[in-house]
Amino acid sequence: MTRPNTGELDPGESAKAELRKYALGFVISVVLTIAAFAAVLSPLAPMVKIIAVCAAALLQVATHLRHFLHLSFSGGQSREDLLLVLFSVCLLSIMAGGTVWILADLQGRMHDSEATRAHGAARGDGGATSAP
Amino acid sequence: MSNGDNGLYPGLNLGAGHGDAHDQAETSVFGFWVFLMSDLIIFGILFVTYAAALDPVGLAGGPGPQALFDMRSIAIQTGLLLLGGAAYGGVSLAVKYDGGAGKVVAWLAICAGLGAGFLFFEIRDFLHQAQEGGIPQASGWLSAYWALVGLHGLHVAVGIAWIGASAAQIAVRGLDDVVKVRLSMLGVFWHFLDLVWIGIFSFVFLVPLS
Amino acid sequence: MQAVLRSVPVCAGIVLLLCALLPQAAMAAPTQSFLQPMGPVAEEQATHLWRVIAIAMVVILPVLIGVPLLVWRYRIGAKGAKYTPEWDYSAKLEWLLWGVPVAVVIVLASWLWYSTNRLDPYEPLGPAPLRIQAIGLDWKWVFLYPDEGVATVNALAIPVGRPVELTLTTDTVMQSMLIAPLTGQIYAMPGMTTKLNFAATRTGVAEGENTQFNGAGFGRQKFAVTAMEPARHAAWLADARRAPMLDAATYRILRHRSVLAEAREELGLSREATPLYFALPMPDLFERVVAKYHATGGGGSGALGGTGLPSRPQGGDE
Amino acid sequence: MSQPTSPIFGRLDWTVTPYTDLLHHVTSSTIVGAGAATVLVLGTLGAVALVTRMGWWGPLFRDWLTSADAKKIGIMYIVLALVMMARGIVEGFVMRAHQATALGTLSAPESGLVAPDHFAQLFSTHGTIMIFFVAMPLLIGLINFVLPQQLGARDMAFPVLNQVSLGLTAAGAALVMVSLLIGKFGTGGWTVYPPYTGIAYSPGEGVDYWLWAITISGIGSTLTGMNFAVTIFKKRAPGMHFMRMPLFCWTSLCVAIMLIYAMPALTVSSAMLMLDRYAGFHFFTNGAGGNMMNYANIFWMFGHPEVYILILPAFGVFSEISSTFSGKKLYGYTSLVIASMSIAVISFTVWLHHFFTMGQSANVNIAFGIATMIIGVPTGVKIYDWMATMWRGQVRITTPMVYLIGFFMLFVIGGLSGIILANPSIDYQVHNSTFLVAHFHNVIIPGVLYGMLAGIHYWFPKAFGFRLCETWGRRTAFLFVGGFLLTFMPLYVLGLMGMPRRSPTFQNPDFLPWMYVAGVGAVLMLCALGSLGWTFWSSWRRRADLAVPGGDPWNGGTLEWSSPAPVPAWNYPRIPDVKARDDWSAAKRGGDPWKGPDDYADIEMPANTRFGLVLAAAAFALGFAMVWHVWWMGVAALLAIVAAVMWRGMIVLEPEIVPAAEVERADRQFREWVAAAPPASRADEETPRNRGVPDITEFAG
Ligand code: HEA
Ligand code: HEA
Ligand code: CUA
Ligand SMILES: [Cu+2]
Repeated sequence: MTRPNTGELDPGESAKAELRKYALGFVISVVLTIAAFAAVLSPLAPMVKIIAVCAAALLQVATHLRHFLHLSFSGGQSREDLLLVLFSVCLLSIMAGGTVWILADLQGRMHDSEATRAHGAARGDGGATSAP
Repeated sequence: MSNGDNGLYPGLNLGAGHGDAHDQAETSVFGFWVFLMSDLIIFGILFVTYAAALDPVGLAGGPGPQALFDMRSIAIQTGLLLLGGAAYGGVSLAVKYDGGAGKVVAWLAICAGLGAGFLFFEIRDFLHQAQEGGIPQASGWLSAYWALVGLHGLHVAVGIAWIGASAAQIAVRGLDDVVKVRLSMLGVFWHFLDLVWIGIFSFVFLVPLS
Repeated sequence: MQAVLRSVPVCAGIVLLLCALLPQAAMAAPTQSFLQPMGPVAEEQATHLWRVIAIAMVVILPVLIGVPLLVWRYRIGAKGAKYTPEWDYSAKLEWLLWGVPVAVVIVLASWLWYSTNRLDPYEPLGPAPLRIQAIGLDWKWVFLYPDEGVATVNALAIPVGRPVELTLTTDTVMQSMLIAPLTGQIYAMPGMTTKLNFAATRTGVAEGENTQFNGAGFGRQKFAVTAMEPARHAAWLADARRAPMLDAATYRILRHRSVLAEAREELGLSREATPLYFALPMPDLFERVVAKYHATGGGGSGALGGTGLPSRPQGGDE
Repeated sequence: MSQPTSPIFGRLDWTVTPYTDLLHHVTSSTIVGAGAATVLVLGTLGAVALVTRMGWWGPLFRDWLTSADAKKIGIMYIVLALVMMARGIVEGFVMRAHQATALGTLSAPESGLVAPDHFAQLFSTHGTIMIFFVAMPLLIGLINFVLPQQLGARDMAFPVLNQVSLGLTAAGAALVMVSLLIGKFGTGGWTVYPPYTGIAYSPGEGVDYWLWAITISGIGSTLTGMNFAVTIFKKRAPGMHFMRMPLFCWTSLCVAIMLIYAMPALTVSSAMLMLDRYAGFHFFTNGAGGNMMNYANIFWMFGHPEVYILILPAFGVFSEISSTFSGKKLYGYTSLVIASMSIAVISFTVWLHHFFTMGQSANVNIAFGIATMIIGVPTGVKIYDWMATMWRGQVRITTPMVYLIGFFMLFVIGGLSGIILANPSIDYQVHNSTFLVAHFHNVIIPGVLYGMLAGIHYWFPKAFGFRLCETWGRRTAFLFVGGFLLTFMPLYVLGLMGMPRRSPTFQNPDFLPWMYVAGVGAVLMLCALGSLGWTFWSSWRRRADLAVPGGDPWNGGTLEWSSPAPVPAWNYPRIPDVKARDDWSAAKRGGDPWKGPDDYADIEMPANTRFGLVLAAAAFALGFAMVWHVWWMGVAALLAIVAAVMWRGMIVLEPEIVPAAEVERADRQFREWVAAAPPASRADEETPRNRGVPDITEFAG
């Protein structure tokens, strides 16, 4: 296994390299954040906006993991940590995905009588405007 | 693995001849990662609870995202937290390469300041929302919103307290191996908060506003 | 030690015997069990139970039979038994150990798929089902026949041969309604509706119950479901229509936490467990109960009583 | 809710004890309640008096309560489990006695031994105690004791954290116990489904007791999981590759993973319910956007992995004993590893089977139903692998083996009923019935409890230096098997007859015979418990005969059998260099296994600390204060916790050094003793000739 960040390189050189890594990560994050906000403010279709926001978020998470938390497959501890994170994300997606599926399905099957439908409709656009 | 293979942690420069310290560092920092993964599950469940409540039934006639969320403030908070996260890079590099305690503490102070700024805007938003009727008691959706965003805010507050404690430790012990290991755990924690916030600003705020 | 060894097969025998006998015993019971079905749904459920047990025996019996044999054959000191302490792997055996359970699970899963789809309680069993609505209250059930203008407490009558579509909600905590000889159970929750579709193929009385614990009176939240010839059913409805009205005031009394006998007492009737019959002047009673929990402001208390929410702290919505 | 709250005492006053109820009406129910409280008070007083009289406070404090030694922590966990178990079993018995007398009619008020509300408290506390404060501490205790030894490590990765975990578990247990005397416990079962447990339908302290006890001990368990995982990842002895770890370590790893990822769900669902109850949030309320279905969803995301947390350590034990007591290598090591890991991972994909009847579409039920059935495959593989291990072995029917055989014969029936329940269409009928109750007792008692009891018999000599009496051990095991059959088989019948679980009364006279059988079974279970106690007691009295200082009474194969019994605090004089799977058995086959190390070095051991004790006390105070709305005390306790954690974060604990000379003296002495001791063959295993030095010409399993 190779050792990441062992400090075996010339300290000055490596410090600069690492600084560059942080800086790059920061720039990417800023760009992605601005992209997400801009998408929401833009006149795109809601579905497109949502996809853009999600994509930007995923990319940014990856950027943070790589540039700030120094996770990588390169070996040693970083690799172990990355595997841990990936495993966690796996389980979390089972739990979260399952929950969304289950609750959406239930919601659909339990609120489709006339009574609940009428009420949902009467209250209109997702409750955005509430005051009667 | 403990048999001599020390994949080092970023931000650590314990020098050669510190075999035991490296082992201990590995164990502690890995343990802390494990802890954060557990925390991640908590946040994940709160996220889906929030998502499930984001419909007319969950809103229950209370105020909704359009009425409560302020894009500008969210953008400011995001900027502050992002800067704060990047600033921790300063701490890590200073610990690793020059070992100057003063520099480390200065970077820590910057992180704490940015975190505090974030909290200021977050709390201001909370107060404002409460005035608009957006209290957690108003609907299932608002309960989920306050719990999720509030828990993240609480984490940031803990992070700031931890930064203070670290600075105190540096003052007392100097930058020895123990403190370095603890600083690297703090770093993981601080960056982790950024990760959660990415989720929050994207899914809690931006998606409903789309 | 010998005695110990000898008792092993005896125990095994007992277990096997119990397995064979227990379900028989359950069959002997009256009307409360799905093992004596009164309609197609419960019938299929009972069949599926036996089917699953039969298929699973392929993998269960080897254990129940094999273990006593192993213990006997390879007990320490047994004569003529082989001893291969180093043996710890056999590729052929691995295939068998994994393969057989996988095959069994594939068969079981296919049946599961089939029977689950077939028995989806939301699927109507035929055209023009009889519409009935059930409102779970604390420790009793109110049944509404919205199209017939009839309501009952703890009594359900259905005509043999005609499919029934039961829509459920509660006006209190979560409950679960089971009418074992006719159909399986489903949860009922305030502000929401769930469905049970079933039919009776023979006349008889089935016991229905709540299976989700909801307080002290839980054990007495039972009701009788009578499957009767269509003509008798029509007469039953006509009778019930002549009963007193289920108005809002009566409904509010029914909502108290009480079992049927206590509710009757409160209504000025004898304290016994005889069902109540009403004419139903409000055909939308069910919808109104469901809607209570969706009313803006939540904890409102309309004509039908409150929603059980703590009173709202000020600064709420509006 | 307008219960008066005093600023000093919160909602506490003199009317909250069961004695007040007894004074109000004297019924069998209030007598049982007051009797239980009295037993608690007298038991506590008796224990305090005993410890004082024997002058044990000092040693108790120094050697146990402040110790960070994983072995001692493990033993304390098991003792805690035993204390809680006594209550859980008695409650099980009272419930059986009640139901045997609970035939009633629809019009007459409920009759029977206890009142309906009291019955509800019984099943709620029984379930909660048995799952969280008996089964969990048992298995966590056993892992604590065994895991570091099997890995060739000195201790856990985080010894102080380990102490904290124990403290938090004990604090939660204490809260449940206190509810016997002060106030009442909740009536929502161990699953505590809202809205029934919401503030509107369950005002008062009962549900809050559950919430705080579970949250506090749950955090303890999460931390334990992290500790186990990091220990396994980072503390293995050199050469102990993953694929050389004993199976018990593998199942411990599975448990760790499940604790880490499943416990947070419980924490979240409990915290949300707390917010609903204390702060008027609407996560699970009726109306106002609350969604009670989400509680069931989150709870079972924890709850299902939880039941495999319970069973997997038992599977680990069975892997060890099937090989040791057959004098044979474990069959199918790789298969067993794969099977354990798949059970752990798949267990996160099946939680919906606990609410098939919530109303979702058929395709959702199908997906989760099939995922559930798939778990049968790895479970079956494990069972067949143990059978293959016994095949062509030399099987000794020792106590652990009786438990293993009981497990084989009974667990498969419980597993079969699980497979039955996994079919949504059948579950529609038997969900919430006593069929379900029979299912889970059928997997928990023959699975978890037999496994833990087998493990306790197996490793007892390692902890205390003497074996347990085999004759009484086997008698106990048989009583547990018979008692189980009589108690729970009738519940399958009752369930198929349509009897709901948690029924305080029933009207069908056909149920009655089955109730009587189950009642007799519960009496047998009590006898089994007595017999278990007698086993411990009589073995202790014969401890000189049963002593096995050589440390290897069963001719075992894994590392821990190489050390003396009782095992020294440092486990091994030098961290072993592992060369094979079942290293100790390989060493014995190589001849001269008891050769000492060439040189000795100082050993660093975790130092004693009061940190765990302080946190436990503060956590208990916090829970108690919040249950009774004594806000000042809650704030004070919270501050104490924060201060303690900060203090711990600031300081550095220096380890205790055991000098090389001391280690060398103790180790030399042991090795000389072993060299002089006559080896005992397997035929002598149960006789006093077994001094823990096996005949190494026989194959070590
Ligand atoms: C670990 C779990 C566990 C165990 C061991 C038991 C053991 C017993 N239980 Fe169970 N029970 C539950 C978990 C358990 N239970 C749960 C979760 C519920 C559901 C609660 C709810 O509804 O919410 C329940 C509910 C429940 C009910 C209510 C049923 C209903 O809802 O109608 C009843 C009724 O009789 C009952 C009876 C018993 C009896 C008589 C025993 C006895 O047989 C006990 C006898 C067992 C022993 C004697 C074993 C003891 C030995 C050890 C523990 C090891 C020894 C330790 C050392 C040596 C250190 N249980
Ligand atoms: C130790 C605890 C434990 C264990 C191991 C299990 C094991 C299993 N359980 Fe159980 N279960 C509980 C504890 C446990 N359960 C508890 C406590 C509850 C109720 C909680 C409550 O509501 O209070 C519950 C409830 C429960 C339900 C919910 C029922 C309902 O609420 O309506 C279901 C449904 O699918 C289920 C299924 C299973 C299955 C399929 C297994 C499988 O893992 C079983 C696998 C084993 C075998 C199948 C036998 C051995 C295998 C072979 C011999 C060969 C291979 C076999 C095949 C290929 C079929 N369980
Ligand atoms: Cu149940 Cu919506
Ligand atoms: Cu389960």
